[in-house]
Amino acid sequence: MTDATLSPGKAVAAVKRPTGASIGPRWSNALFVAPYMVFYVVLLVYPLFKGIWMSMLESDMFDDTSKFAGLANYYRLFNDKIFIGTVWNTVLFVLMTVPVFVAIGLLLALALNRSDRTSATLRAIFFGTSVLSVTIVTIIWKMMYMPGNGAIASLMRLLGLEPIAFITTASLALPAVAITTIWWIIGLPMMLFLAALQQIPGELYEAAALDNASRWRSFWSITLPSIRRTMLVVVIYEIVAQFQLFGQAQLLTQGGPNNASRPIVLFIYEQGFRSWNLGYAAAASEILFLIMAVAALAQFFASRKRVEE
Amino acid sequence: MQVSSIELDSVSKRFGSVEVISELSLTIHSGEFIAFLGPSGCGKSTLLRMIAGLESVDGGEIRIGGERVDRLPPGARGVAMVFQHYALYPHMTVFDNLAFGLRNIGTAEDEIARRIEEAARILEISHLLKRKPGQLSGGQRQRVAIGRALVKDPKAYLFDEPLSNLDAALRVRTRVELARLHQQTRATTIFVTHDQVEAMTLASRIVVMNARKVEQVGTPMEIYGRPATEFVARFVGSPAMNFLPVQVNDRGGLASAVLGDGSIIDTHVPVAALPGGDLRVGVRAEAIRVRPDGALPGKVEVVERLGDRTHLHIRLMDGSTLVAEDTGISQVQPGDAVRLAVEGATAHLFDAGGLAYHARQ
Amino acid sequence: MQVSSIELDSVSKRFGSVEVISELSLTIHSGEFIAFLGPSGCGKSTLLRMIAGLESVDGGEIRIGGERVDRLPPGARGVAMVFQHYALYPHMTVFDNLAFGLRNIGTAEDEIARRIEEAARILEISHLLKRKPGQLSGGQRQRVAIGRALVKDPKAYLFDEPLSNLDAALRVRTRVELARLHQQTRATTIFVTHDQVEAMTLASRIVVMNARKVEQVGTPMEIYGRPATEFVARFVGSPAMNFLPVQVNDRGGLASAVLGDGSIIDTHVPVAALPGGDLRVGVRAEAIRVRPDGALPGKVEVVERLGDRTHLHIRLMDGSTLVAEDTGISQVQPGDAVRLAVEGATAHLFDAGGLAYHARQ
Amino acid sequence: MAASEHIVGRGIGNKLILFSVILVAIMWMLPIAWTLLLSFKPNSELMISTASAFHPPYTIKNYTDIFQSSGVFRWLWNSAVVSIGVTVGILVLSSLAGYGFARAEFKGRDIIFVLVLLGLAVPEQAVIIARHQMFSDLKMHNTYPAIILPGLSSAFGVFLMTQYFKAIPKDIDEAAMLDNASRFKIFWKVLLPLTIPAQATLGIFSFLGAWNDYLWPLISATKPEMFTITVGMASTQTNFAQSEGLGFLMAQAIFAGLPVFIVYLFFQKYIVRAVAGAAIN
Amino acid sequence: ADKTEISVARFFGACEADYGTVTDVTKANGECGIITALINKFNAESTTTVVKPEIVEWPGYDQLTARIRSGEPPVISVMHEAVISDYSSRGLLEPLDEDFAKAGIDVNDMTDASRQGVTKDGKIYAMPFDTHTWLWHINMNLFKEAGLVDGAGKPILPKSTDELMQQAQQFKDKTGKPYFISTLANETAFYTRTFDTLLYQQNVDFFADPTKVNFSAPEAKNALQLLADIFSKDLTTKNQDYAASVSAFAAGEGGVFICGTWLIDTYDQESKKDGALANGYAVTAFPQLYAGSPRVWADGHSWVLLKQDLSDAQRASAVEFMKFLWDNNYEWARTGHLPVRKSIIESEQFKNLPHRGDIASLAVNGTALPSAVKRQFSIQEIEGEEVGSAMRGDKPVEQALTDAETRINELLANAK
Ligand SMILES: Nc1ncnc2c1ncn2[C@@H]1O[C@H](COP(=O)(O)OP(=O)(O)OP(=O)(O)O)[C@@H](O)[C@H]1O
Ligand SMILES: Nc1ncnc2c1ncn2[C@@H]1O[C@H](COP(=O)(O)OP(=O)(O)OP(=O)(O)O)[C@@H](O)[C@H]1O
Ligand SMILES: [Mg+2]
Ligand SMILES: [Mg+2]
Repeated sequence: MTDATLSPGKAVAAVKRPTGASIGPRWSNALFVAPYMVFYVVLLVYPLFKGIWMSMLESDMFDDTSKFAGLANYYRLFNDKIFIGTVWNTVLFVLMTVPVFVAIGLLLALALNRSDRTSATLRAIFFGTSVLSVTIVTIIWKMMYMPGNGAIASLMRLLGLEPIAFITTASLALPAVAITTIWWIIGLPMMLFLAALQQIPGELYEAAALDNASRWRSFWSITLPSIRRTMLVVVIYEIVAQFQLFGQAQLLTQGGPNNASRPIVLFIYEQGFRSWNLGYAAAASEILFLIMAVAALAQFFASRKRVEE
Repeated sequence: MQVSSIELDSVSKRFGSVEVISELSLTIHSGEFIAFLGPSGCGKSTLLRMIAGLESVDGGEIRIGGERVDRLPPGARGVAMVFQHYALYPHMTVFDNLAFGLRNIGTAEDEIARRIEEAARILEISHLLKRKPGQLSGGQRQRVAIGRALVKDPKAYLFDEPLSNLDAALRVRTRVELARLHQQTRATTIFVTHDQVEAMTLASRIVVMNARKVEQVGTPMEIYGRPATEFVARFVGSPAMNFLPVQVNDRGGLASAVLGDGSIIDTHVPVAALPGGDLRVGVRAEAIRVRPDGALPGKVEVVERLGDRTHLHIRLMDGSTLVAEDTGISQVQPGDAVRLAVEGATAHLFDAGGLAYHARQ
Repeated sequence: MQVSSIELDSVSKRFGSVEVISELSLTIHSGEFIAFLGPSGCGKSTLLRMIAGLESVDGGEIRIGGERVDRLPPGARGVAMVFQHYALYPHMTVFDNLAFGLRNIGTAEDEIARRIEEAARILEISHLLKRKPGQLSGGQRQRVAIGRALVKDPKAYLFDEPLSNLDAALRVRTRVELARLHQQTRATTIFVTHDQVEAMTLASRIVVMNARKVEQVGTPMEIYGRPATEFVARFVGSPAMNFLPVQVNDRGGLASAVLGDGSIIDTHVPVAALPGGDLRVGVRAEAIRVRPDGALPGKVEVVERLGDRTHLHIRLMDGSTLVAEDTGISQVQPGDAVRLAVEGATAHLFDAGGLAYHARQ
Repeated sequence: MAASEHIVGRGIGNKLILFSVILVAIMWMLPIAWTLLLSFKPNSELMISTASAFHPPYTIKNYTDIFQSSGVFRWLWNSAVVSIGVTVGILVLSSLAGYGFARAEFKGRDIIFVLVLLGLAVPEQAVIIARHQMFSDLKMHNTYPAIILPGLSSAFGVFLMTQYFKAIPKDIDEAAMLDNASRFKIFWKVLLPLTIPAQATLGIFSFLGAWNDYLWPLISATKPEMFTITVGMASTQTNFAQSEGLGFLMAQAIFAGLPVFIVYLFFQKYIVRAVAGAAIN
Repeated sequence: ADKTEISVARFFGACEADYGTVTDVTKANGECGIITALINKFNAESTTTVVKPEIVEWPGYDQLTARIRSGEPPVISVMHEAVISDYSSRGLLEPLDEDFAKAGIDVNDMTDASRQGVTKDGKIYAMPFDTHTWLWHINMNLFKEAGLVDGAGKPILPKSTDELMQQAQQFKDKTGKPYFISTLANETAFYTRTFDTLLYQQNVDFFADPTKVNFSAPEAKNALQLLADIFSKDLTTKNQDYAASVSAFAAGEGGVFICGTWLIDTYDQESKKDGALANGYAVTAFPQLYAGSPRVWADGHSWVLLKQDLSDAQRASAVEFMKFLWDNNYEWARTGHLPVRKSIIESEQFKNLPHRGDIASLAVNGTALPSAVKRQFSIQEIEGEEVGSAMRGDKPVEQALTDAETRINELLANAK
């Protein structure tokens, strides 16, 4: 792009020298957003609508003839115990992880909201795991959970306890995935809370100290109210993120045992690429999208409320 | 040097449904140093930015050097602006900051170097040319910002509160430097400020603005000595002018103001010009002195010692308060009962609408 | 009311390897209004915060009302602090802000209500008690912050630049209110500021600080009229005191200062007290007047009209500049040649180390 | 609490808290320590029991084996290409669009911006089936563009950059306008250099996101030579590998995690700032 | 001249580190080692073809699907016989009858099971590689301790379910260890394969209609109850995943490891070393516990040629490679898998391999699902999940059977 294409040059004739940008709307300004919009429309908007269309087809991955089926896929979904199970699992997983992310994240942030070297190192440790990829994290945790040879089993045996079979007991598989997830990405909520804590003026704590407030009182009366918004952001962000559980479950438990840890996204993946039921998979995707959209909407309203405050 | 006059011809501006400038007309002569003075939000910056081309004009015309400019992009108007926060390009060296505008219009590099050298010499920033803005003190940035305007040899300089970011001491120094600079260049200059001291000390004429309109245009001494309205009288001068409700008697053609407690201030305001209705007398603190033979009794509430002067906050018998001035070595203490002498010659009268009436000149 | 004296006994403080307060001793009497005045970074806030218990003390002792407090947590010291940014609890109502500290020490609710009512009445914030800080203007917040201190009935009030966040007009008003408040309560008060006008107008005594130490402790008039050091002389007063190098002759026991161009200022400083070496005379602007018969010739460079006064920036024959004061209606123009008369009675002499020598009192 | 660090009388409590967090941190590192330990054990011993990890013999054979054989290098290379591609792409597109949405007015801009923001609510999984079909129909799978391009549609970067551009004082643009700079010049010469912190933030997020992306590469990069490290590592995690090559698997995991961990250590300051910045937006 | 390159996708793991340069197949052991060496050998010997191995995750069908859809399938892929029909019915595989005839692969030499396994709709769609079935790996040292070895040194095996429970209890009492080691965690293969075997033994034809499964027979309930009893009476290790159970057996944590043919070689090697299996490893076909038939679950690995735009040279190379594998089928059988060529099964060479005599019957008794049944992998997955939850006591037996039925039938109803 040269300057000439972007500068309107309206008044150029009047003044000999080249003139710069002017205020106000110009069509040429749209050129700045155009490149991104191409990607946005082609790779997000189009597939979104194509997905909605596909969800109303009965189509097989390798069958060129797909026929319109209306809402049949959705009807089938709502009667599919496995799918309902995956929704339930996902919700359970969210319920298991999000409160922990908030509680532990906040606790760590509170403890590490200091400027010394030790705290910096500790922050680095807790955040460091977040940069690992899901495959590596699951390899590491398989080694922790392995029933016979895993670290946890060995440790429990050492303490004379019967090892707990985490990933192989229906009731413990999802918690095991949750623990792995928390270990993996606790750093993010911690950092978000840290950032929020650092926004709280130190003077407030000093005023409270002069007001005879105990540490605990300061926490309830100053810290908590001050980070309300971040709390909300973290909660919603984590809900959205954890609803998209896939890799940990696929690699750690394959959704088992007995579907106990199968999340929605794994269901979508398996319907699509194992059962070749594209329409069905697309319909499940749309349900996921709907849930996410509600969460996003909640976030939008939450953040708007802040502006009004 | 290409100095030009600036004419505003019933210029209007609205933001959404709010009119911030309404049919404002003003002529700024070539070479004048004009200050726009007014409270926050009165539209000073907006007006300046309209002249610069940074806000569109909703009605009226703007002419610079006779040429109509209100449809031209900012760069084409040939004016230079110094922003409140300097708006230096943080990632460019001082030299490049100064050169940017010149390069954009294709000025030859040796000409650029020459102009920058000259400007840097005048502003004493020659040794800073290789630094980046982040490595400069507030005052140095200020000068670079001025330098950026200077090298362009503009038709007019526009300053938007250029001193408000400096600390008190530096502000005073820079004020003096700006005055000196204008004496050297004699360039048309508009200076926006809400600080009356700045306006008074710098400008050859002051435009006092309030809400969407101009309250008064005049030299500093006219503004201070003969404020056109109560708004101007209150806004200019520190401490603010004292206002007291009065009854007026005719005393040889001049108004004699009778205060609530019966004491009298003999003003020099011609009684003929006065309207009916409620009137107030306006007197500045320096015209009210503590004197054993003063006519006005009162009780000192607060004593503010400024070193060279002392301000006394005094409650009168009728409960109203006013501020009087005393010398730096004043012996008055809070709680003292004092008598005040008011110098009637510099007193003004204001009618219910806030319009001022002055002594004949 | 439980007002107490505050004693600092060779108190020291270091941040890492940097000593910011070094062996500082100071006694503040019960009921005094003390200002800590000094340039930014000189350690004023640190000292105040050490008294409050917000910074630990590295050496020395602090006593409040005779009791040693420097190991006590802030709440146990019985002092109240008003912070620069108010530090109101943003999510509590004004009432709860005021009540917080009282509740924390288990004060009965009806007693709390009573005290808050009383404080709100004094500060005229009764109608704001249900609002949250976000819904208040700057000045209102300021008052709530003061109210929060007031309800605690503390042994001493500590203010850390409480006015610096207010706009100019409000600052002046609040200053007067603070003065009035202190006159009512007569509470021991420490007030940190870097604005000399605030310090001068409010404090009964001023502690002028520079770097890690106290330069001078004295009443405002002592600080202004008899600055102990060049630092104090330069820092206090606006415009800053004029300094000119001089030779000193003995004239009947008093020093007669000879300027570079030979003109003479007859000071009242006893010559006997003066050391050898280079000396400078220090004269405030108001002691330098334009007079046809003045001894000192110079050329006016800048004229600053403040309305009630005019400051003239004048270049002397030897190239040095000084500021003189003229009346508000001064007719002097830039470029005029003038003659200046210097009032020797208020002139000071300063030695090479910056120590001041004054006229005998 | 940073603010109360100095307050008199709070020292002991602070130390206690720190001490307990140090304990937790040690627990936090256990899994990695365990993995590290296993990676230095011969596979045959581990096949019988992992308890042998606590005593010698130790070996670095598992690591040297990586150099001899596995696809890890190719996968790391692929991941690098993909992550850099995504990062550069996102930076370019988001900067341009962010400037556009923040500063360059045109008709309909605000509506378009809202539409883009709505895109933040679309999870990748919701479009993954359709996207896979699209790329299949275009016969683009198993190419770098196929792995890279979908990442460029994320609205997050645009949102972030728009916010950032909006936060830059407008008077800088205005000064440049008065200096006769064109729109593109203002963007390129004046504002873009000021967004470097945001570029770093976004770059780090994009890079880590792309490096660790799993689902899309899993279905798009299906040829082993096109695997990213994430997918490649997943392909080695089979039962067979665990029973017969546990130590090797652990060594691979450590080795594959190393590059981005080193990147993390290098850029830790910026990453922390990036996350913190994101929190404030 | 340039050789033609063909890609061959396979699982069986990666072991280039140990076998990357080995071309002497006889020096290789285990599935991974042997297949790696085989390909090395082929590449070293062939003058026309280079095979580029692409190692994928087991079983890898998700990615294979994605890869076929992307239009770039590998030229050859390993495939379970159970899933061939899913691909062949959609025209994703090339029929190979003519190629085999040309190349001299004698289809009549294929065992019946393997030939059936690769023949769909009358055409041959794959080159069979092995038949693998379900069998019992036995720790003779522990059996001896438990008094379950007869005079001939052979293990005493149950002939009925009652005997099974009794012997297992005896084993447990004597050794303090569970009778069985089973892979109950993280995968469903054990459940399906064992359950299917128990059904076959009772002659239950649960896929009489290939579009509908039927688990309502009382025999099905019996079989499942048996598994549940074994679990509830602690006669098996629990919670072990594949890797854990494999090593548990090697470490002597139980008497019988119910698993597949492919571990025979591995454990045979183990029995030659010091350790729990030292000189005490035996393998046997799945004992017949019901008075029905000795049939047992079986599947086979095979090699398919994926439909795509292949040049003649590529196709020729692909067939050349298949022929090579066919010729070297014996080497593969060393893993423990059963060969797919009658001639090899009958050969002395094969019979002389350790333990092969004990399992020869499997070549006949191995049974797969009818090839008309679609989606066999998915079916096995569902079946395994349900059987598993019943065995572990998470669900009542009958409930699990009906759930399995409904889920499988629902799957089949929607399968094309
Ligand atoms: N972009 C805008 N959109 C809407 N309203 C605006 C905008 N810019 C300014 N205003 C409003 O116009 C009025 C005048 O603003 P302006 O900035 O000119 O005031 P000012 O006199 O410069 O004040 P200050 O001394 O605070 O700078 C104010 O009420 C302001 O809120
Ligand atoms: N927590 C701290 N850590 C390190 N140095 C500090 C800390 N707090 C203050 N200082 C340093 O101590 C010195 C005194 O700071 P202090 O805040 O007391 O200054 P001040 O006089 O209040 O200045 P100001 O007028 O700017 O508020 C400064 O140099 C400052 O940089
Ligand atoms: Mg403004
Ligand atoms: Mg301070």
